[in-house]
Amino acid sequence: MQVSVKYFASLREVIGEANSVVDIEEGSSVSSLWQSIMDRKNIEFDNVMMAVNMEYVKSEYQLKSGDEVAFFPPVTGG
Amino acid sequence: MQVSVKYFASLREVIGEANSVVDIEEGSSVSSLWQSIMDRKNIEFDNVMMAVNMEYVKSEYQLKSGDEVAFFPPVTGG
Amino acid sequence: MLIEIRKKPFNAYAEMQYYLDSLDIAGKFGATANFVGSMRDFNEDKKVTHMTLEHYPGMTEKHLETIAKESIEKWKLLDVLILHRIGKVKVSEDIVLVATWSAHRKDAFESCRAIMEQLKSGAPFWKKEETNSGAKWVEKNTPGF
Amino acid sequence: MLIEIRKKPFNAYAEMQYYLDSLDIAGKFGATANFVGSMRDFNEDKKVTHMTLEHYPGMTEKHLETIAKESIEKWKLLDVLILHRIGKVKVSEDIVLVATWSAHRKDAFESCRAIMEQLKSGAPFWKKEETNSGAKWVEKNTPGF
Repeated sequence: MQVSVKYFASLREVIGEANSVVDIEEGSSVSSLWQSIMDRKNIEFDNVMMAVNMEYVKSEYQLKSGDEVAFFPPVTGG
Repeated sequence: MQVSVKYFASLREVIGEANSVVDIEEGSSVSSLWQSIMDRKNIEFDNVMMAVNMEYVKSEYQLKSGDEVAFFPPVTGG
Repeated sequence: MLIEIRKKPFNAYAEMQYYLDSLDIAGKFGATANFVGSMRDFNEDKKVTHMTLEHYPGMTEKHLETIAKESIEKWKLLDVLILHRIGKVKVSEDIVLVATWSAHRKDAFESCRAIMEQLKSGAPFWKKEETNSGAKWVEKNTPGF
Repeated sequence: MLIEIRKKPFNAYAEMQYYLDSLDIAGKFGATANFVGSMRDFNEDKKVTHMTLEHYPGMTEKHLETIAKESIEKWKLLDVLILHRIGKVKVSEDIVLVATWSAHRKDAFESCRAIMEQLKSGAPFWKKEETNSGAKWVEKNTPGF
Protein backbone atom coordinates (compact mmCIF):
# COMPACT_ATOMS: atom_id res chain seq x y z
CA MET A 1 0.00 0.00 0.00
CA GLN A 2 1.00 3.64 -0.37
CA VAL A 3 1.16 6.48 2.14
CA SER A 4 2.18 10.08 1.60
CA VAL A 5 4.97 11.33 3.82
CA LYS A 6 5.84 14.91 4.80
CA TYR A 7 8.94 16.27 6.51
CA PHE A 8 9.35 19.62 8.21
CA ALA A 9 12.04 22.04 9.35
CA SER A 10 15.51 20.60 10.05
CA LEU A 11 14.30 17.10 9.21
CA ARG A 12 13.18 18.27 5.77
CA GLU A 13 16.68 19.60 5.19
CA VAL A 14 18.29 16.37 6.41
CA ILE A 15 16.01 14.22 4.24
CA GLY A 16 16.41 16.54 1.26
CA GLU A 17 12.74 16.57 0.35
CA ALA A 18 9.45 17.89 1.75
CA ASN A 19 7.04 15.22 0.46
CA SER A 20 7.15 11.75 -0.97
CA VAL A 21 4.88 8.81 -1.60
CA VAL A 22 6.17 5.61 -0.02
CA ASP A 23 5.28 1.96 -0.64
CA ILE A 24 5.00 -0.03 2.57
CA GLU A 25 3.63 -3.39 3.61
CA GLU A 26 0.00 -3.62 4.63
CA GLY A 27 -0.30 -3.12 8.41
CA SER A 28 3.05 -1.38 8.95
CA SER A 29 3.44 0.77 12.04
CA VAL A 30 4.44 4.42 11.77
CA SER A 31 7.72 3.60 13.57
CA SER A 32 8.63 0.85 11.11
CA LEU A 33 8.01 3.33 8.28
CA TRP A 34 10.28 5.83 10.04
CA GLN A 35 12.98 3.19 10.53
CA SER A 36 12.86 2.23 6.84
CA ILE A 37 13.20 5.89 5.83
CA MET A 38 16.21 6.39 8.14
CA ASP A 39 17.80 3.20 6.73
CA ARG A 40 17.22 4.18 3.12
CA LYS A 41 18.49 7.76 3.64
CA ASN A 42 21.26 6.55 5.94
CA ILE A 43 20.47 9.11 8.66
CA GLU A 44 20.06 9.26 12.41
CA PHE A 45 17.54 11.66 13.92
CA ASP A 46 16.65 11.84 17.59
CA ASN A 47 13.36 12.96 19.09
CA VAL A 48 11.33 12.72 15.92
CA MET A 49 7.63 13.60 16.31
CA MET A 50 5.06 11.64 14.30
CA ALA A 51 1.60 12.58 13.08
CA VAL A 52 -0.90 10.73 10.92
CA ASN A 53 -3.67 12.62 9.16
CA MET A 54 -2.69 15.72 11.14
CA GLU A 55 -2.90 14.19 14.59
CA TYR A 56 -0.10 13.04 16.84
CA VAL A 57 0.20 9.25 17.06
CA LYS A 58 2.22 6.81 19.11
CA SER A 59 5.02 4.89 17.42
CA GLU A 60 2.99 1.65 17.26
CA TYR A 61 0.16 3.33 15.32
CA GLN A 62 -0.83 1.08 12.42
CA LEU A 63 -0.98 2.81 9.04
CA LYS A 64 -3.70 2.48 6.42
CA SER A 65 -3.43 3.01 2.69
CA GLY A 66 -3.59 6.69 1.76
CA ASP A 67 -2.63 8.01 5.18
CA GLU A 68 -0.80 11.34 5.37
CA VAL A 69 2.18 10.71 7.62
CA ALA A 70 4.38 13.53 8.94
CA PHE A 71 7.76 13.41 10.65
CA PHE A 72 9.28 16.45 12.27
CA PRO A 73 11.64 17.66 14.99
CA PRO A 74 10.44 19.00 18.37
CA VAL A 75 8.25 22.04 17.80
CA THR A 76 9.58 25.51 18.62
CA GLY A 77 6.72 27.93 18.04
CA GLY A 78 5.35 30.67 20.23
CA MET B 1 -0.81 64.14 71.66
CA GLN B 2 -2.84 64.49 68.48
CA VAL B 3 -3.14 62.23 65.45
CA SER B 4 -5.23 62.70 62.34
CA VAL B 5 -7.59 59.86 61.54
CA LYS B 6 -9.15 58.92 58.19
CA TYR B 7 -11.98 56.49 57.45
CA PHE B 8 -12.88 54.98 54.09
CA ALA B 9 -15.74 53.30 52.29
CA SER B 10 -18.38 51.54 54.43
CA LEU B 11 -16.51 52.46 57.60
CA ARG B 12 -16.63 56.14 56.68
CA GLU B 13 -20.41 55.80 56.37
CA VAL B 14 -20.69 53.97 59.70
CA ILE B 15 -18.53 56.55 61.48
CA GLY B 16 -20.28 59.42 59.78
CA GLU B 17 -17.13 61.35 58.95
CA ALA B 18 -14.12 61.03 56.67
CA ASN B 19 -11.46 62.75 58.79
CA SER B 20 -10.94 63.85 62.34
CA VAL B 21 -8.18 64.92 64.66
CA VAL B 22 -8.09 62.84 67.83
CA ASP B 23 -6.41 63.43 71.17
CA ILE B 24 -4.79 60.30 72.58
CA GLU B 25 -2.34 59.48 75.33
CA GLU B 26 1.37 59.50 74.48
CA GLY B 27 2.48 56.01 73.39
CA SER B 28 -0.99 54.65 72.52
CA SER B 29 -1.15 51.73 70.12
CA VAL B 30 -3.17 51.93 66.92
CA SER B 31 -5.54 49.24 68.27
CA SER B 32 -6.23 51.18 71.47
CA LEU B 33 -7.04 54.22 69.34
CA TRP B 34 -9.40 52.05 67.29
CA GLN B 35 -11.05 50.66 70.42
CA SER B 36 -11.60 54.15 71.79
CA ILE B 37 -13.18 55.26 68.52
CA MET B 38 -15.53 52.25 68.48
CA ASP B 39 -16.47 52.94 72.12
CA ARG B 40 -17.08 56.62 71.53
CA LYS B 41 -19.14 55.99 68.37
CA ASN B 42 -20.80 52.97 69.90
CA ILE B 43 -20.10 50.75 66.87
CA GLU B 44 -18.83 47.26 66.12
CA PHE B 45 -16.78 46.69 62.98
CA ASP B 46 -15.07 43.42 62.06
CA ASN B 47 -11.97 42.97 59.94
CA VAL B 48 -10.82 46.56 60.11
CA MET B 49 -7.54 47.29 58.29
CA MET B 50 -5.12 49.80 59.80
CA ALA B 51 -2.48 52.01 58.20
CA VAL B 52 -0.20 54.65 59.66
CA ASN B 53 1.38 57.24 57.41
CA MET B 54 0.10 55.29 54.38
CA GLU B 55 1.62 51.94 55.32
CA TYR B 56 -0.09 48.93 56.82
CA VAL B 57 0.75 48.38 60.49
CA LYS B 58 0.08 45.69 63.05
CA SER B 59 -2.42 46.41 65.84
CA GLU B 60 0.33 46.91 68.44
CA TYR B 61 2.00 49.67 66.39
CA GLN B 62 2.83 52.59 68.69
CA LEU B 63 1.61 55.97 67.48
CA LYS B 64 3.53 59.22 67.46
CA SER B 65 2.22 62.77 67.57
CA GLY B 66 1.09 63.95 64.13
CA ASP B 67 0.72 60.46 62.62
CA GLU B 68 -1.85 59.99 59.85
CA VAL B 69 -3.88 56.96 60.89
CA ALA B 70 -6.36 55.26 58.57
CA PHE B 71 -9.05 52.67 59.30
CA PHE B 72 -10.88 50.90 56.53
CA PRO B 73 -12.72 47.69 55.58
CA PRO B 74 -11.13 44.88 53.53
CA VAL B 75 -10.10 46.24 50.13
CA THR B 76 -12.09 45.32 47.02
CA GLY B 77 -10.25 46.83 44.08
CA GLY B 78 -9.19 45.29 40.79
CA MET C 1 7.22 51.77 35.19
CA LEU C 2 3.93 53.63 35.20
CA ILE C 3 1.21 53.58 37.83
CA GLU C 4 -1.87 55.68 37.35
CA ILE C 5 -5.21 56.13 39.04
CA ARG C 6 -7.71 57.22 36.40
CA LYS C 7 -10.92 59.14 36.95
CA LYS C 8 -12.04 58.72 33.32
CA PRO C 9 -12.70 55.54 31.31
CA PHE C 10 -9.63 54.17 29.56
CA ASN C 11 -9.17 51.81 26.64
CA ALA C 12 -6.87 49.00 27.81
CA TYR C 13 -5.33 48.12 24.43
CA ALA C 14 -4.83 51.70 23.31
CA GLU C 15 -3.09 52.27 26.67
CA MET C 16 -0.88 49.19 26.12
CA GLN C 17 0.19 50.42 22.70
CA TYR C 18 0.69 53.99 23.86
CA TYR C 19 2.80 52.96 26.83
CA LEU C 20 4.84 50.43 24.85
CA ASP C 21 5.60 53.08 22.23
CA SER C 22 7.01 55.28 24.98
CA LEU C 23 9.50 52.60 26.08
CA ASP C 24 12.87 51.83 24.57
CA ILE C 25 12.79 48.05 25.00
CA ALA C 26 11.93 46.80 21.49
CA GLY C 27 13.87 43.60 20.79
CA LYS C 28 14.75 43.23 24.48
CA PHE C 29 11.55 41.54 25.66
CA GLY C 30 10.18 38.25 24.44
CA ALA C 31 7.14 38.16 26.68
CA THR C 32 4.31 40.50 27.62
CA ALA C 33 1.62 39.36 30.03
CA ASN C 34 -1.40 41.54 30.39
CA PHE C 35 -4.52 41.37 32.52
CA VAL C 36 -7.60 43.53 32.18
CA GLY C 37 -10.37 43.55 34.75
CA SER C 38 -13.67 44.86 33.42
CA MET C 39 -17.01 45.62 34.93
CA ARG C 40 -19.62 42.91 34.56
CA ASP C 41 -23.38 43.49 34.51
CA PHE C 42 -23.94 40.93 37.25
CA ASN C 43 -22.36 39.92 40.56
CA GLU C 44 -23.54 37.24 42.94
CA ASP C 45 -26.71 36.82 40.85
CA LYS C 46 -27.62 40.49 41.04
CA LYS C 47 -27.83 42.80 38.07
CA VAL C 48 -25.36 45.65 38.54
CA THR C 49 -25.98 48.92 36.74
CA HIS C 50 -22.85 50.81 37.74
CA MET C 51 -20.46 51.15 40.62
CA THR C 52 -18.36 53.69 42.43
CA LEU C 53 -14.72 53.06 43.20
CA GLU C 54 -13.10 54.85 46.11
CA HIS C 55 -9.39 54.91 46.96
CA TYR C 56 -7.02 56.37 49.54
CA PRO C 57 -5.19 59.13 47.68
CA GLY C 58 -1.50 58.84 48.43
CA MET C 59 -1.50 55.42 50.02
CA THR C 60 -2.99 53.63 47.00
CA GLU C 61 -0.33 54.98 44.65
CA LYS C 62 2.42 54.28 47.17
CA HIS C 63 1.23 50.73 47.74
CA LEU C 64 1.01 49.94 44.02
CA GLU C 65 4.46 51.41 43.49
CA THR C 66 5.90 49.11 46.13
CA ILE C 67 4.23 46.07 44.55
CA ALA C 68 5.56 47.05 41.10
CA LYS C 69 9.11 47.72 42.29
CA GLU C 70 9.30 44.46 44.22
CA SER C 71 8.01 42.57 41.18
CA ILE C 72 10.55 44.17 38.85
CA GLU C 73 13.27 43.06 41.25
CA LYS C 74 11.96 39.55 41.86
CA TRP C 75 11.18 38.62 38.24
CA LYS C 76 13.81 40.80 36.50
CA LEU C 77 11.11 42.61 34.58
CA LEU C 78 11.89 45.13 31.88
CA ASP C 79 8.79 47.15 32.71
CA VAL C 80 5.44 47.25 34.50
CA LEU C 81 2.24 49.17 33.80
CA ILE C 82 -0.64 49.46 36.27
CA LEU C 83 -3.78 51.51 35.61
CA HIS C 84 -6.81 51.57 37.91
CA ARG C 85 -10.13 53.36 37.64
CA ILE C 86 -11.79 55.30 40.44
CA GLY C 87 -15.11 57.14 40.53
CA LYS C 88 -18.28 56.07 38.76
CA VAL C 89 -17.70 53.05 36.54
CA LYS C 90 -20.26 51.77 34.07
CA VAL C 91 -20.90 48.22 32.88
CA SER C 92 -18.23 46.91 30.47
CA GLU C 93 -15.72 49.64 31.31
CA ASP C 94 -12.21 48.58 32.27
CA ILE C 95 -11.38 48.77 35.97
CA VAL C 96 -7.79 47.61 36.10
CA LEU C 97 -4.93 46.93 33.72
CA VAL C 98 -1.70 45.20 34.73
CA ALA C 99 1.07 44.46 32.24
CA THR C 100 4.56 43.06 32.68
CA TRP C 101 7.42 42.76 30.20
CA SER C 102 10.24 40.21 30.51
CA ALA C 103 12.75 38.22 28.47
CA HIS C 104 10.93 34.89 28.94
CA ARG C 105 7.28 33.98 29.39
CA LYS C 106 7.54 32.37 32.83
CA ASP C 107 8.48 35.66 34.48
CA ALA C 108 5.84 37.67 32.63
CA PHE C 109 3.02 35.24 33.48
CA GLU C 110 3.97 34.83 37.13
CA SER C 111 4.57 38.50 37.84
CA CYS C 112 1.37 39.68 36.14
CA ARG C 113 -0.75 37.30 38.16
CA ALA C 114 1.13 38.03 41.40
CA ILE C 115 0.72 41.79 40.95
CA MET C 116 -3.03 41.33 40.40
CA GLU C 117 -3.35 39.19 43.54
CA GLN C 118 -1.40 41.69 45.62
CA LEU C 119 -3.48 44.53 44.23
CA LYS C 120 -6.70 42.66 45.01
CA SER C 121 -5.68 41.81 48.57
CA GLY C 122 -3.86 44.97 49.60
CA ALA C 123 -4.29 48.05 47.43
CA PRO C 124 -6.73 50.48 49.11
CA PHE C 125 -9.68 50.51 46.72
CA TRP C 126 -13.32 49.92 47.60
CA LYS C 127 -16.27 49.18 45.35
CA LYS C 128 -19.85 50.16 45.95
CA GLU C 129 -22.22 48.49 43.54
CA GLU C 130 -25.58 49.82 42.39
CA THR C 131 -27.79 46.79 41.88
CA ASN C 132 -31.50 46.42 41.17
CA SER C 133 -31.96 46.05 44.94
CA GLY C 134 -30.01 49.17 45.96
CA ALA C 135 -26.42 50.28 46.58
CA LYS C 136 -24.08 48.00 48.48
CA TRP C 137 -20.40 47.98 49.38
CA VAL C 138 -18.64 44.87 48.03
CA GLU C 139 -17.45 43.02 51.12
CA LYS C 140 -14.62 40.99 49.68
CA ASN C 141 -12.95 40.02 46.44
CA THR C 142 -13.33 36.65 44.72
CA PRO C 143 -10.32 34.43 45.46
CA GLY C 144 -7.73 34.33 42.67
CA PHE C 145 -6.40 30.83 43.24
CA MET D 1 -13.09 31.86 18.96
CA LEU D 2 -10.56 32.91 16.35
CA ILE D 3 -7.36 31.15 15.36
CA GLU D 4 -5.23 32.61 12.64
CA ILE D 5 -1.83 31.95 11.14
CA ARG D 6 -0.47 35.25 9.81
CA LYS D 7 2.11 35.74 7.08
CA LYS D 8 2.37 39.51 7.74
CA PRO D 9 3.35 41.41 10.89
CA PHE D 10 0.46 42.13 13.23
CA ASN D 11 -0.05 44.62 16.00
CA ALA D 12 -1.09 42.69 19.11
CA TYR D 13 -3.12 45.43 20.79
CA ALA D 14 -4.87 46.61 17.66
CA GLU D 15 -5.81 42.97 17.09
CA MET D 16 -7.12 42.66 20.66
CA GLN D 17 -9.33 45.71 20.22
CA TYR D 18 -10.50 44.68 16.78
CA TYR D 19 -11.42 41.18 17.89
CA LEU D 20 -13.08 42.35 21.09
CA ASP D 21 -15.19 44.83 19.11
CA SER D 22 -16.44 41.94 16.98
CA LEU D 23 -17.70 40.03 20.02
CA ASP D 24 -20.99 40.47 21.81
CA ILE D 25 -19.75 39.83 25.35
CA ALA D 26 -19.48 43.35 26.83
CA GLY D 27 -20.57 43.26 30.46
CA LYS D 28 -20.35 39.45 30.53
CA PHE D 29 -16.62 39.10 31.18
CA GLY D 30 -14.73 40.43 34.16
CA ALA D 31 -11.32 39.14 33.18
CA THR D 32 -9.13 39.19 30.09
CA ALA D 33 -5.70 37.56 30.17
CA ASN D 34 -3.44 38.21 27.27
CA PHE D 35 0.03 37.02 26.35
CA VAL D 36 2.20 38.36 23.55
CA GLY D 37 5.42 36.66 22.47
CA SER D 38 7.76 38.96 20.57
CA MET D 39 11.05 38.50 18.78
CA ARG D 40 14.12 39.38 20.79
CA ASP D 41 17.41 40.52 19.29
CA PHE D 42 19.36 37.92 21.22
CA ASN D 43 19.00 34.24 22.12
CA GLU D 44 21.46 32.11 24.08
CA ASP D 45 23.98 34.98 23.96
CA LYS D 46 23.83 35.29 20.17
CA LYS D 47 22.63 38.33 18.32
CA VAL D 48 19.69 37.38 16.14
CA THR D 49 18.89 39.49 13.09
CA HIS D 50 15.70 37.78 11.97
CA MET D 51 14.11 34.37 11.84
CA THR D 52 11.89 32.22 9.68
CA LEU D 53 8.88 30.42 11.08
CA GLU D 54 7.60 27.30 9.38
CA HIS D 55 4.37 25.46 10.12
CA TYR D 56 2.41 22.42 8.96
CA PRO D 57 -0.53 23.88 7.06
CA GLY D 58 -3.70 22.14 8.14
CA MET D 59 -2.33 20.36 11.19
CA THR D 60 -1.21 23.54 12.95
CA GLU D 61 -4.63 25.15 12.67
CA LYS D 62 -6.36 21.91 13.68
CA HIS D 63 -4.11 21.46 16.68
CA LEU D 64 -4.62 25.03 17.92
CA GLU D 65 -8.36 24.68 17.47
CA THR D 66 -8.38 21.58 19.66
CA ILE D 67 -6.38 23.37 22.36
CA ALA D 68 -8.74 26.36 22.24
CA LYS D 69 -11.92 24.27 22.32
CA GLU D 70 -10.71 22.15 25.22
CA SER D 71 -9.74 25.30 27.14
CA ILE D 72 -13.13 26.92 26.57
CA GLU D 73 -14.73 23.79 27.98
CA LYS D 74 -12.35 23.34 30.91
CA TRP D 75 -12.32 26.96 32.12
CA LYS D 76 -15.80 28.02 30.94
CA LEU D 77 -14.27 30.76 28.80
CA LEU D 78 -16.38 33.29 26.95
CA ASP D 79 -13.87 33.50 24.13
CA VAL D 80 -10.33 32.72 22.94
CA LEU D 81 -8.09 34.42 20.41
CA ILE D 82 -4.88 32.88 19.06
CA LEU D 83 -2.71 34.53 16.40
CA HIS D 84 0.65 33.19 15.27
CA ARG D 85 3.15 34.51 12.71
CA ILE D 86 4.86 32.42 10.07
CA GLY D 87 7.45 33.36 7.45
CA LYS D 88 10.23 35.88 7.91
CA VAL D 89 9.99 37.63 11.28
CA LYS D 90 12.10 40.64 12.21
CA VAL D 91 13.39 41.73 15.59
CA SER D 92 10.67 43.20 17.86
CA GLU D 93 7.79 41.87 15.76
CA ASP D 94 5.08 39.90 17.54
CA ILE D 95 5.18 36.13 17.05
CA VAL D 96 2.22 34.92 19.05
CA LEU D 97 -0.84 36.36 20.76
CA VAL D 98 -3.09 34.37 23.09
CA ALA D 99 -6.08 35.93 24.84
CA THR D 100 -8.81 34.45 26.98
CA TRP D 101 -12.01 36.00 28.33
CA SER D 102 -13.80 34.74 31.44
CA ALA D 103 -16.07 35.85 34.27
CA HIS D 104 -13.35 35.69 36.94
CA ARG D 105 -9.60 36.22 36.83
CA LYS D 106 -8.52 32.74 37.95
CA ASP D 107 -9.90 31.12 34.81
CA ALA D 108 -8.49 33.77 32.48
CA PHE D 109 -4.99 33.58 33.99
CA GLU D 110 -4.84 29.80 34.10
CA SER D 111 -6.25 29.20 30.64
CA CYS D 112 -4.04 31.79 28.95
CA ARG D 113 -0.90 30.28 30.40
CA ALA D 114 -2.03 26.70 29.72
CA ILE D 115 -2.82 27.51 26.09
CA MET D 116 0.65 29.05 25.67
CA GLU D 117 2.33 25.98 27.19
CA GLN D 118 0.34 23.61 24.99
CA LEU D 119 1.12 25.72 21.94
CA LYS D 120 4.83 25.75 22.79
CA SER D 121 5.02 22.00 23.37
CA GLY D 122 2.69 20.72 20.67
CA ALA D 123 1.70 23.12 17.92
CA PRO D 124 3.69 22.35 14.75
CA PHE D 125 5.81 25.48 14.30
CA TRP D 126 9.57 25.62 13.84
CA LYS D 127 11.96 28.54 14.11
CA LYS D 128 15.14 29.05 12.18
CA GLU D 129 17.21 31.90 13.54
CA GLU D 130 19.65 34.02 11.57
CA THR D 131 22.43 34.94 13.97
CA ASN D 132 25.79 36.63 13.50
CA SER D 133 27.26 33.12 13.18
CA GLY D 134 24.83 31.82 10.56
CA ALA D 135 21.36 30.26 10.33
CA LYS D 136 20.31 27.65 12.84
CA TRP D 137 17.11 25.77 13.67
CA VAL D 138 16.05 26.36 17.25
CA GLU D 139 16.24 22.93 18.89
CA LYS D 140 13.84 23.38 21.75
CA ASN D 141 11.75 25.96 23.56
CA THR D 142 12.64 27.48 26.92
CA PRO D 143 10.65 25.80 29.73
CA GLY D 144 7.57 27.74 30.84
CA PHE D 145 7.49 26.60 34.46
